[in-house]
Parts: sequence; C-alpha cells; structure tokens
Amino acid sequence: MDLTDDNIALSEDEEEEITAEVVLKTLQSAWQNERLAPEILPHRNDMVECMLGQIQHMERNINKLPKTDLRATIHKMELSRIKFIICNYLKTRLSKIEKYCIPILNEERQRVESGTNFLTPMEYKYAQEYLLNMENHMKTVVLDKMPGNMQMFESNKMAEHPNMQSHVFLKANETINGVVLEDLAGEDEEIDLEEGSQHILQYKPIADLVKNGKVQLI
Amino acid sequence: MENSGYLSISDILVTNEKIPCKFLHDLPKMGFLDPSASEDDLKAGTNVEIPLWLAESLHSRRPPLVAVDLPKIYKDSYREILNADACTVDMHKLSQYFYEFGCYIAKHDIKGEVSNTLINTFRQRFRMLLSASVSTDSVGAIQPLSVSERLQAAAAANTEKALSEWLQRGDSILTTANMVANHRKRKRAEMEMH
Amino acid sequence: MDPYEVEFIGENRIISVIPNFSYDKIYLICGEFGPFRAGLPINVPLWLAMMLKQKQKCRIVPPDWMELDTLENIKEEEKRSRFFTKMPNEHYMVEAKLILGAASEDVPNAAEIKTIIKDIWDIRMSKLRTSMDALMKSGGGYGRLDHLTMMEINSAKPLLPSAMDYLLQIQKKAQQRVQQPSALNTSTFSQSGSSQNT
Amino acid sequence: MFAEKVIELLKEAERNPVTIDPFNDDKIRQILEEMQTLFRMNMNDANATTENKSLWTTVQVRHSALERNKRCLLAYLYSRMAKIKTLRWEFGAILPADVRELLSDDEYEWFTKYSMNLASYMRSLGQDIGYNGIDLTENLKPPKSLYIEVLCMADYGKLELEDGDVILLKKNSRHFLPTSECQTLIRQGILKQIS
Repeated sequence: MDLTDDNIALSEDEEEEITAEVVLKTLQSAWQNERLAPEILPHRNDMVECMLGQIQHMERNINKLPKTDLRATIHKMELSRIKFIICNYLKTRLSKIEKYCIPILNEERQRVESGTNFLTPMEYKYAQEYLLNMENHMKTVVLDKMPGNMQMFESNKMAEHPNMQSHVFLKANETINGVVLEDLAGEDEEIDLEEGSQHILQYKPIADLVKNGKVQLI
Repeated sequence: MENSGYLSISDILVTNEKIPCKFLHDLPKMGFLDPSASEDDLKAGTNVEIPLWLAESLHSRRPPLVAVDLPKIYKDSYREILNADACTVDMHKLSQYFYEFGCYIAKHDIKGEVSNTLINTFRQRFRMLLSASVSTDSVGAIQPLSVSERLQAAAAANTEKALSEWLQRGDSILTTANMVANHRKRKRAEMEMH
Repeated sequence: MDPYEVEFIGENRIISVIPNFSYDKIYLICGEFGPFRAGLPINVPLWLAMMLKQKQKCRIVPPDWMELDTLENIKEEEKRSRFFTKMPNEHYMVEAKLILGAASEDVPNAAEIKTIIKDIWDIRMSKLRTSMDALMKSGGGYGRLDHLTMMEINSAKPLLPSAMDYLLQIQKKAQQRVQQPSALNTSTFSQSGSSQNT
Repeated sequence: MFAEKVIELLKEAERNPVTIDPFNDDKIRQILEEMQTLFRMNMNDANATTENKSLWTTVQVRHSALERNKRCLLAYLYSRMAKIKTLRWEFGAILPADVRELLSDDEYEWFTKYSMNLASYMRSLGQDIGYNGIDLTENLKPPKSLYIEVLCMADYGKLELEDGDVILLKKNSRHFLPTSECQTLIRQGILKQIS
C-alpha cells in the first residue's frame, strides 16, 4: 500500500515536481542550519507546509489500518520524527525572532518591500506583536514613572544583535574558492573550501553560502 | 562579554567595577563621591575610585572631567606575573571580570600592553577550561576562574556530562521541565521551613 | 546540540537487517523500503532497524567495519597519525552505540568490539582536546577539521567556538584604541608604571 | 554613590537563574524615587548655571546617573521577561497559584499577552491546509519509541486519549501510554517516565 503522495507540485507556477523525500531532506538541512546559525535564515515555509500536507495525508491512511499493524507503527514513528524536526525548526526561529526582534523587524521591513522576506507573514506578525508588548510592559512598569526626559523607549539602544562573527562548524557541499577571512591585523587571509572538507570559522564570510546551500553547518 | 548589550546584566555588573580617577575640575555638590572628604564640593585634583560607568561618562565629556588611571591589576607588576604563567593566577581574587573589565580599560591604554596581556592570558588559560570540562574533580585542582571562564567551563562540563550519559545509557527519557522542577523544589524547601 | 539530536540525525543512515517476516514494500516519506522477505537481508534506515529489533522482528547485519581486524587497523592508524584519520562513516559512534546496545547478540565478538571502538573514540577525543588547545595558542581564528564526525564536533561545543568568539571580542574591543590613535585627549591618562614589555 | 540600589536588585536577579523571585516592588519604587530626586536637583541647578557655570558639569554627572538607573531597571524587567517566557513554555498557559503570585500584576498581564500571541501563532500553523495549528511546546526531544511507561506523581484525574480510551491518573499508578499524549504531563511533573 502506498501511503504517500509521491510527487508534489510545490507551487502551481513551478513546473518541476519534487518528491517528498527531497522535501524532507531539504527541511532537515534547513532545520540543522537554523539551529546552528547565529542569525535568522530565510524561512522555508514551502517545505514545512508540504511536509504538513504529507503528514496529514499519511495520518488519514494510517487510521484505516488496524491499530497494531506493524506498518502503522512504522509510519507513526516516521511521522513523529518529522514532527520533531518541524516543531524544533519553528521553535528555534521563534526564539531568535524574540531575542533579536528589533533588528529583525527593521531589516524585515525593507525585505518585505523587495519581496525577499525572511519571515513568514505569521512570524512577522508575531514579531511586531512581541515588540509592542515588550514596549508597553516596560512603559507601564517603569518608563512612565521616570522623570520626563527619561521616558523614551529607545529601541536603538535596546536592540540585541546576533553575533555575526561567532564561530561555526561547517562542511562544504561543493568546492568554494576564495573565502576571505578577516584578520584584525589587517592581513586578510583567503581560503578554499574543498568539497566535503570541514572547518571552523567566522559565520559572517560564509553567511551567504549557508543561505544558498553551498555549505552545511554541522 | 559576548553580550555587552544595553540590557545585559553581566555588562552592567562589569561596568560597576571601580576604577581610580583623578578629578580635573571642581564639581559642586559632588563631594559625596569621595568618602574621605567632608565638603559639599568635590575639588579638582581629588583622587577617588568610582564605578567604571561613571568614569567613562565623565571622561567622555569635552573637556574630560577626570583622568583615568589603570587599576593596579592591569599594571606592570601584575602583567609580568600574567605573562609569565597566567595559569597560576587566582582570578577570583584578582578580578571576577578580568577580561571584560580589562577590555574597557585597554581602550585607554595607548601602548596596547593591557590588550596583549588579556589575549595572552586567555590563550594560556584556555587549557584550564579544557581540563575543567573533562572531569569535575579537576575544577577544584585548578586556580579559581573568572566569572566568564567559569561559565565557559560549566558549559563545557555540561556537554561532557551529556555526552558521557549518552554513551552509557540507552534511550533518553523525557523529564520534568527545568523551571517547573526548580520551582517545585523551592516550594518543598519553603514548606519544610514553615 | 544535544547528543540525542546528533543521534537522531545519524539514525537516518541506512543499514542492513534480516527480517523474520514478509511484507510488501513500504512507502515512507524518506523513501521506499522492501519488499521484506523473511531471512533475506534488506536495507532500512537505522531508526527503523532499531524499531524492528525492539519488536524482535529482525536481526541486525553488522556493518562491514564492525569487525575486529578492521577496527584494530583503524585504532593503530589513529594512534600513529598526528591527524584525525577517516572513520568508516560519519556516524560511526551512533551506529556502534545503537547496534551494540540493542543487538549485541547479532554482532560477533561484540564485547571486544565495544572495547576497541571505545578505545578509538578515546584516542580521538584526547587528540581533539590537544588540537583545540593548539588552535587557541596558534591564533584561534580558524581551523580545519576534516574527518571529525558530527558527534565529535558536537563535543567541542560550545567551548571551542565560544572561546574563539571570546578571543576575537577581546582583540576587537581591547585593540580599538591601538588601531585608531584616538581623537581623545590621551594625555589625561596616567601611564604610570608602563612596562618594558612589547 | 549613585545607582547602588539598582545593582542590589540585579544581583538578586542573577542569584537564582533557574527560578523566578517575587517582583521587588519596593526596591523599584525606591529607585524611581531616587531618579525623581536627581531630576529635581538637576532642574534647580540647571536654573542656577548662569551664576555658577561649574554647576553645569554637576548636572551632567547626575544625568549620567539617571541614564544608568534607567538602563538597570530595564535590564531587571527584561531578565524577568525572559524567565516569564520560560514559564509559559514549561507550565503552559495556566500558571500554578504559587508561581503566579511571584509575578506582579503588570507582569501577569504581559504573560497573558505573550501567551496569547504565541497561541495565535501556533494556531495559524498549517491552517492553509486544514490543520488546527501545531503545539510547539510538544515534540521537544527526538522520538525514540511510540509508547512509554510512566509513573503518576499526583492525583490528576481522567485523561482522554486520542483513540477515545479514558484512563484515570492516580498518584503512584503506572501506565503504558503513547509518547505523544503524555509529553506535556511529563514536562509539568505530573507523570514521570520510567526507563
């Protein structure tokens, strides 16, 4: 019995169809990167929704099987593995959105205009609401009770930024030449990342390589 | 130090450390800043230790209101000890915020010697963090660490513990959430006291 | 990451089992497996193998490398080399722990194999600590770590990356003034006791 | 010295990183009063600077102290907000009475708003394809088995399982339950997994 929709069209204007297996792999790597990158990465809501659809479809079919059927247990186990990835992925994003909400919202406003948003519309809404609640709370409890010239909620000062210079481990998915490592003494060093090689280095010079899938954080 | 942001409590505590300053101008009604003086006004030329945040703010005025001196732990004699063998130094006694405080201080040290000492000290003492992570017994055997060193060693020890548990045990079991468990514990303790 | 999360990732590896039941192909999201024929080996993800084993539905076929001579060689090589040698696979420790934990009866010489894998692990972990110290001493800005497995890399977190971050921050903050001789009136700073060190 | 009370407040908050202490209303009020006093002194002295120029520096010093107090108070609130968020993720939307009373009324209101924002985000997940949302406080650990054995730590009452079965959770009773349906109770300390 085939419980999966084998081929899924990701979006209508996209001719190319990809298999559930590929979607799962993509999602898993997005999850891993999100967990290990200091900044918030562009969302992969397409992958999440696609997997949720698969889960739903599969759950309906499992219910048709006898409860103790071995296949039903196997499918359930796989689904709970996928649910773990999805929950952990979304939760990781939420905690970054909360922590860095001020700079994320500032940057996201511009990205929304150019259609290159990193957050899903619901995440964006969540971030705005979160910041608003934080501001109101601080105002009510202390700021409003301070002398007049101290009452401002200074979001520039309050902003916490991800440390883009934090060091991360990565594996190169393909060979990349000429990654420039910044050196404080001013002698920048250039290194090549050969396919399959592993490194520890600053996130900043490889941030784009994470986003376009050329390296995997490990 | 990773988080020296506006809302960081650890940065607030670092900037609360005292630093020797010499006042360059009279400050009316600020006599209380010098505990040894009894006058209302603080006179130019007074030497007094004040918190770093205040010193930074006074020093950034145009013209500066204070001249900042290096705290003694960043001076010659201490630097020599640290540069010789940083691992023998008791950071708990020397300064809880040796590196973080030092970074603020170093900004003012034009020769860059403080900065070199901080870097060398951290590099040398990294092996203490390494060994502190391997076994909890060795934490007692090494010289006391600064706050940030302690946090790093504790995080490394957690990794080590999780890993050895993983190696020894079968499946991970689900457990009570951390804050829930701690609040229960505290509640029990409170009930026993009443 | 938690070691169990690394294990979770490692559980996607494919290994071979011999089922004691027969079934048609099963179409999972991560791929199709089967048909299952009692007594015939078949490839499945590690998590599925563990599940079948738990339900006593299969025997595990030990991976090629889980064998004494091979492991002896790996161990010798690891001892001899200054660098990390390439392990049989990226999740060797996860495979070893799960298979030897749940199905040691399926692995010939399981006890010896357990010991020798643990030896290899210990050699590599102590090498890792030495390299971490060396990396910090030599500069602490960049390191190459080929052939380290994910579980091993995970064991260096957060200490190594956070120490490197820390060092960079000290360098950046503490050298601020040095790099850009200041517009400030530095003469207001007493340089009493300036040292001979350079 | 300026801004000393507020440091005591922050040290107090740092002492217990894994639990939350009662909101220190009293000390907050004292610090706000200190700020008002500094501000009043500054107003007076600012008016007198025409006669005495050096008073201007005194005003600036007090201004720094005001800024410092402000920063510290906000940091105190912020560190508590982080803990209150954890309460939401670990206890759920309803706090036990003894934990609830550690929060000030304003903080409880913030907790409620945080909780509602989170709930509406979680409800929205998968809505386009017919889901009723996803509870992100579940599935916290990589799954190992579909069923686990648990020991009940408190008299909880009835629990209805997805398949319609109803079980009675009594203190010290043991059960074999689907992992997905008892994770939350384990997190809340009502059930304990027996390995």
